[in-house]
Amino acid sequence: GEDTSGDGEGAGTWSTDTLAIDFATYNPLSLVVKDQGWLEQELDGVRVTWTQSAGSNKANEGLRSAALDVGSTAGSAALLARANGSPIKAIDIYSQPEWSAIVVPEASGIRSVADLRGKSVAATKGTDPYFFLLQALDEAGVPLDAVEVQNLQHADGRAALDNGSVDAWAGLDPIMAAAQAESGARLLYRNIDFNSYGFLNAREDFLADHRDVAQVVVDAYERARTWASDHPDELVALLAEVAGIDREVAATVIEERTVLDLDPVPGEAQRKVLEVVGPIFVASGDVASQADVDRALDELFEPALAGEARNG
Amino acid sequence: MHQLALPVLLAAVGRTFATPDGSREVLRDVNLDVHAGEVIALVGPSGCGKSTLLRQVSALDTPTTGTVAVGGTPVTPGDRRTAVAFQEPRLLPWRTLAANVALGLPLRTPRAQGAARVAELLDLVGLADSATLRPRQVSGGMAQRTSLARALARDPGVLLLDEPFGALDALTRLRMQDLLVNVHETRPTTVLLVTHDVEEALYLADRVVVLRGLADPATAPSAGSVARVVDVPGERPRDRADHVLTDLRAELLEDLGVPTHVRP
Amino acid sequence: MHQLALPVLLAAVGRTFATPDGSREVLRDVNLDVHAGEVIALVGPSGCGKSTLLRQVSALDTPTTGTVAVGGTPVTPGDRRTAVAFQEPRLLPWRTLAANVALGLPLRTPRAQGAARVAELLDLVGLADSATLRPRQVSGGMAQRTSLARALARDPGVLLLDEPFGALDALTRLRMQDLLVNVHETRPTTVLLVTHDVEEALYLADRVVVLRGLADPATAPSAGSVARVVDVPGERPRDRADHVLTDLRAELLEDLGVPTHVRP
Amino acid sequence: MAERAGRRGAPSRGGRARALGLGLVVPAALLAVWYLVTASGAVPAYQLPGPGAVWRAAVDLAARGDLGHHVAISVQRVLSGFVLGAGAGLAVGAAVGLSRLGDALLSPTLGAVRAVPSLAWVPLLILWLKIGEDSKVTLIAIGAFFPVYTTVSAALRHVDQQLVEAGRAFGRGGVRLLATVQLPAALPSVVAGLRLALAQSWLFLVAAELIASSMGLGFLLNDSQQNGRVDRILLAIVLLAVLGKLTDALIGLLERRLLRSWT
Amino acid sequence: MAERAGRRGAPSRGGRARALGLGLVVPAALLAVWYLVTASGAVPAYQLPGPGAVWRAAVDLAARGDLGHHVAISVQRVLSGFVLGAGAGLAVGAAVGLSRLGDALLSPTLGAVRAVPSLAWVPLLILWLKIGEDSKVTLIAIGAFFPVYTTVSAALRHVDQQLVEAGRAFGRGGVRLLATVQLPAALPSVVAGLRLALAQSWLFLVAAELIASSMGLGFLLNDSQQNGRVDRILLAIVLLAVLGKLTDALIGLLERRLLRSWT
Ligand SMILES: Nc1ncnc2c1ncn2[C@@H]1O[C@H](COP(=O)(O)OP(=O)(O)OP(=O)(O)O)[C@@H](O)[C@H]1O
Ligand SMILES: Nc1ncnc2c1ncn2[C@@H]1O[C@H](COP(=O)(O)OP(=O)(O)OP(=O)(O)O)[C@@H](O)[C@H]1O
Ligand SMILES: [Mg+2]
Ligand SMILES: [Mg+2]
Repeated sequence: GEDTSGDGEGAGTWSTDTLAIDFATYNPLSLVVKDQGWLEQELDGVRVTWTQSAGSNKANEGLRSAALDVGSTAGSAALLARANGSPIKAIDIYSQPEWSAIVVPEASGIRSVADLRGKSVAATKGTDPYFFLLQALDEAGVPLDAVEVQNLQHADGRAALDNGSVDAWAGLDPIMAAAQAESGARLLYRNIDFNSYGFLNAREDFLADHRDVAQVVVDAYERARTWASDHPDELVALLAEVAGIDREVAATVIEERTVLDLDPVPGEAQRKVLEVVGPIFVASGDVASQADVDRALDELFEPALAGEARNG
Repeated sequence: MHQLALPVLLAAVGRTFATPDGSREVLRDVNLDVHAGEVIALVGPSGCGKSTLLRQVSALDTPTTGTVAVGGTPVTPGDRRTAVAFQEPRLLPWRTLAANVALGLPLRTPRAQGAARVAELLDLVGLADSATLRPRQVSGGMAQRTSLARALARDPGVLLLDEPFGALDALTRLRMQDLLVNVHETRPTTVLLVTHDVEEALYLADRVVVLRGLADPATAPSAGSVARVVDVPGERPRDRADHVLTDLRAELLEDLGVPTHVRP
Repeated sequence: MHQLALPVLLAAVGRTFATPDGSREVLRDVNLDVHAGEVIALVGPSGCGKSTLLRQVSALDTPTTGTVAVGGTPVTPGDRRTAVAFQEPRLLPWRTLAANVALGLPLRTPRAQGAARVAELLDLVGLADSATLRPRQVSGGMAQRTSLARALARDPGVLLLDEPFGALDALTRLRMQDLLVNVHETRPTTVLLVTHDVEEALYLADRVVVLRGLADPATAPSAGSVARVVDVPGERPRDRADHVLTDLRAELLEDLGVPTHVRP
Repeated sequence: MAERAGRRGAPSRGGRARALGLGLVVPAALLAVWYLVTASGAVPAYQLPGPGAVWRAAVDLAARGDLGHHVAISVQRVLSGFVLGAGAGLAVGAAVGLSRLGDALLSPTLGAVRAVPSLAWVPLLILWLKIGEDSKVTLIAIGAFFPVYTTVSAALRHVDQQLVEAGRAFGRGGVRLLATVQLPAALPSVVAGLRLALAQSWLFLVAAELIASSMGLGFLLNDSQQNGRVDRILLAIVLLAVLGKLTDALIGLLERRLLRSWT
Repeated sequence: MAERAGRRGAPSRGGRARALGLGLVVPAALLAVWYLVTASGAVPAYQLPGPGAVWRAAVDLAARGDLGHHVAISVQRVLSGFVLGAGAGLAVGAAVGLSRLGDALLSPTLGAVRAVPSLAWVPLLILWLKIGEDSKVTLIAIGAFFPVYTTVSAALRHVDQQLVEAGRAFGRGGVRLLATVQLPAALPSVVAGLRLALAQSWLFLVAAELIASSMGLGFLLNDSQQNGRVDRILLAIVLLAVLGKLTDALIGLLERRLLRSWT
């Protein structure tokens, strides 16, 4: 990690003297917490190390190797990691984003998801846009093997859409917002309920040994949630700055595609989405068995801290 | 098919090298008119420019001044009309002796004909047994004979030999000299031969050209590289004991600075 | 500080090489007892194993049979007690002549002392002017003299010289022979000298060892490599015109198969 | 450290078997350490699965019929890219190594492009060549190009000038000189360049299979990284190493044939 | 193709200036083509921004004070990794190239590991070294190791045995022989290996900066790819190429000093 603050000396009233936590452009609240320096203020005597996660898989990698104590992922990614044995627990829901949708070029003749039959669609396997595509196809009654899924990284998917290599793209923000603004791409189908939530996860052993610090983190996230609704423009500016994207794109992402004002306690709402995604993992071989998925669903949630923060 | 012997004309040839310590003049004003089929021996002190002169004739180097012509036209590198046996054997280490000799064959020699010629030449230089050895497996003298065979394989109009017998014992040396006389007789060719052995020069050459070092303080600074040209009387094969030759030998050695009175 | 001259003892030395066409016996049953300070000349036909024999003494190669001892103990490669001038100059192309000579200095020679010795040696071999040149910028004879200077720089107990004067003109050759006589006188050392020049052997050596090629059909297949050893009478410096020597010369040449009646 | 240079020559049969045995020492030791740290629980399985788990992942993939496909398609891509890239590297390396003009014109640009990472090529190639097989093979060819180009141009620049002159004196020029003297003289370096190029082809495969793939070992690696399937990541690594070594051994055979006369 | 070998030597001052000018021909042509296809609208700006847009992205990043940081931290990582990896490559290359035991023991394993892609190392390194600076520098060092190891071991195996013997005859053995004869003789190949290693260091930087970075050109590339900032992607590519070329030029200087006597 490269962004270290906190001075290491002090009261020592906390159960640990280090905290490794991530921030990510797909987790706006993390940007607020980091920018405001709340953790450093609160956790006197604890060295707080901030690490940027480039994506859910990177955050999971950090958590799995114990390089991170707390990391942010998409809900689907958290489930996948847990089902594959990574001992993590979701301690807070930071957002319900609408970061995925199905995108077609401006002049495309495709009018509905049903029209995708026989067409090629770019998506990054194992990420939310891919799960979004699967759910959308399922809802429209199009079998998966009736479309040609081209596995491309998110940015490459957009490039492939732009130069006509594919007919549609399961997009992800902020690239998706940029595609709309720059090349006039059109959102063919959107459905916020097909997006899994944003999960803040902690390692089990960290949670067991340093619950006091984990609680401070969750408290800071809830404080950030309030701050965000009070300062929407500043949040947009912050995201634009950190992600290096245009303000308009950042505004679209924050104001139209991200619900921050929601119940932070992980629970039934999330479970409902993940129950759809789970079997897909099994079918694709990414998780060995449905039993692993079921066990992960049972073990993933740790609602107490967020409940404490909401009430306290 | 083999080349006819060709005349060589050197006109006012000079060569100066650039070195870290300034320029170094090696050849100056060399004029030499070699008739077709003539054998010329080049003698002179170490470092006086004998090898450099051969390099001008084979066009591996270009004179700073003057011109070189073979058969009336300028030479080009790798000219079909010339062949060189370098002072070092310069064999390709990854080829057998036979394959090294084959390098000398004129391009587009039919394969079978080439192989026969290579075998014949290896036999002539006494290496028939060693055809499949690599250069690192043979002695200095064997490498030198291979290099000679390679030059002969080219069947050139002008044969340039840079101390071709330097690494040979007395007997092999005499045999190779006679081989050269033989080759010259059966397939006439012009020969420029660098040698340190004055007897050898007198036994083989029609004319002996004595070069001098330009740094030599004994000579006027304006004099050219050629100190003297000596005509050798008589036809080949000559009698090595001929009195005219022994006298010439003493004269030449005197020229080269060797006190001959201590020798018989 | 310099090495004392050391005795060399070769006992039943044999060397056989493996080649693609089977094994090739090069040396057989060589016995030679060289006294400290003695000068031995090795002569013999091309490819008879002279260089191979020197390689055994310098431990660069190991005999298939027999043993080699210098000063009573076996030699090791790079032995401080021996120095070689190879048949080829083998100069490091990326070093100047001076730096190449410096390679011969004993390890841990103080820098200033080493530089002075290198300058002195280059001067002795007539290359003082060319100290800063690279090997590719010098003539064959210059390279050979550099290689000789490099071997002398080592100030060894046993000096192994493989045709050290082969690429030199007559005058330079005489000068270098005298240089060797001088060096041997002022800093006594044992010398094994390979040469093709019988006169040179007789001028320089205490004994001349004649080797024969093992493939030679004229000799019994069971005979060893050493055909003959000749003691040379008289002290150095010798008179090159001495009659005893001229007679010995004829005898040796006869041994080597050269018909001497055609020579004066 | 010095035993080799002393006496060399073709190793005997027994020597080769011994060399093979010695070559297995390090891999066997690595495998043992891997087994021990995982079986002892020193490293939890979710962080580093043991050899057994990786073997089961292989069996599972094989049972689905995917493993063979992954391997076959990757090998095909790597070999096509390697052949194209190494061929181009040889040609351009010869031009730069032998001609001053070629050197001045091309080597600065190539020296710069050499440092452009595989991942950076991906968006550009998608732009130019769309997402088909072409762009993947091209990317691998780019990877194979540079090691060959660099080593060949450097080696040709420093071939023994005495030998070159000998070739020239006997009428060899241009391509013929290259084939007769320069390439054989530079052969050890050329082979080293080919080895690196082949290795680099495997490295670039992973980036290439980010381009619209659903098969191949690079895809398997990327996909498993995305999904956190550490056992499959390790499987992909092991397979890449084994295949890398196998294809490398092909060059080793070629080397033995070509360099026999060099040893 | 043949003009170089004919006559060689240190190029004159004017010659060097001319070479520099020639070296700019290809980059200038590329820049012109880039400008034309973007300015003419043949390729829309959101697919391929023009040179102007990339320039503005650079100015913008510089104004934020980030550009210097990105460059500085990447250069630092590349240089440390390169020095470590190249040093190790030299040592192991010498051991494998000169000793038969070293060859038999190590070269099969290294031949396999050579084909393990940078991206595959990332999870392993995170596991062993966590996500700090160590793991990034180690990954770059791994990248730098193989080109040096491969070229050095191959070149040492084929050094002119006559020269080695001369060195040995004058008492040089082991490390001293290596320094006096073998390394200088293999120098052209060693330098080529160092060039490749440096280039490879830049390639591996991108993977290294996938490990929990928020600074560096690799991060800039990854992050911009994530966020779809094509102008910044191109900026990162251009910077990597320019820095790659600049650091390569350092090796060029070294080469000129070391190889002066070789030309
Ligand atoms: N490595 C080797 N493999 C096979 N044969 C070899 C090897 N080295 C030398 N020989 C053979 O040993 C014989 C003697 O070689 P050596 O170099 O000792 O001869 P020499 O007496 O020095 O001859 P010259 O006077 O020509 O230099 C030659 O026939 C050569 O082919
Ligand atoms: N490339 C070069 N650069 C500088 N000087 C050179 C170069 N080539 C040759 N010389 C110089 O030219 C002179 C003549 O060299 P050359 O090889 O022609 O001599 P040589 O007469 O053949 O001598 P030897 O009998 O010793 O072979 C030498 O003094 C040498 O230093
Ligand atoms: Mg000469
Ligand atoms: Mg010999």
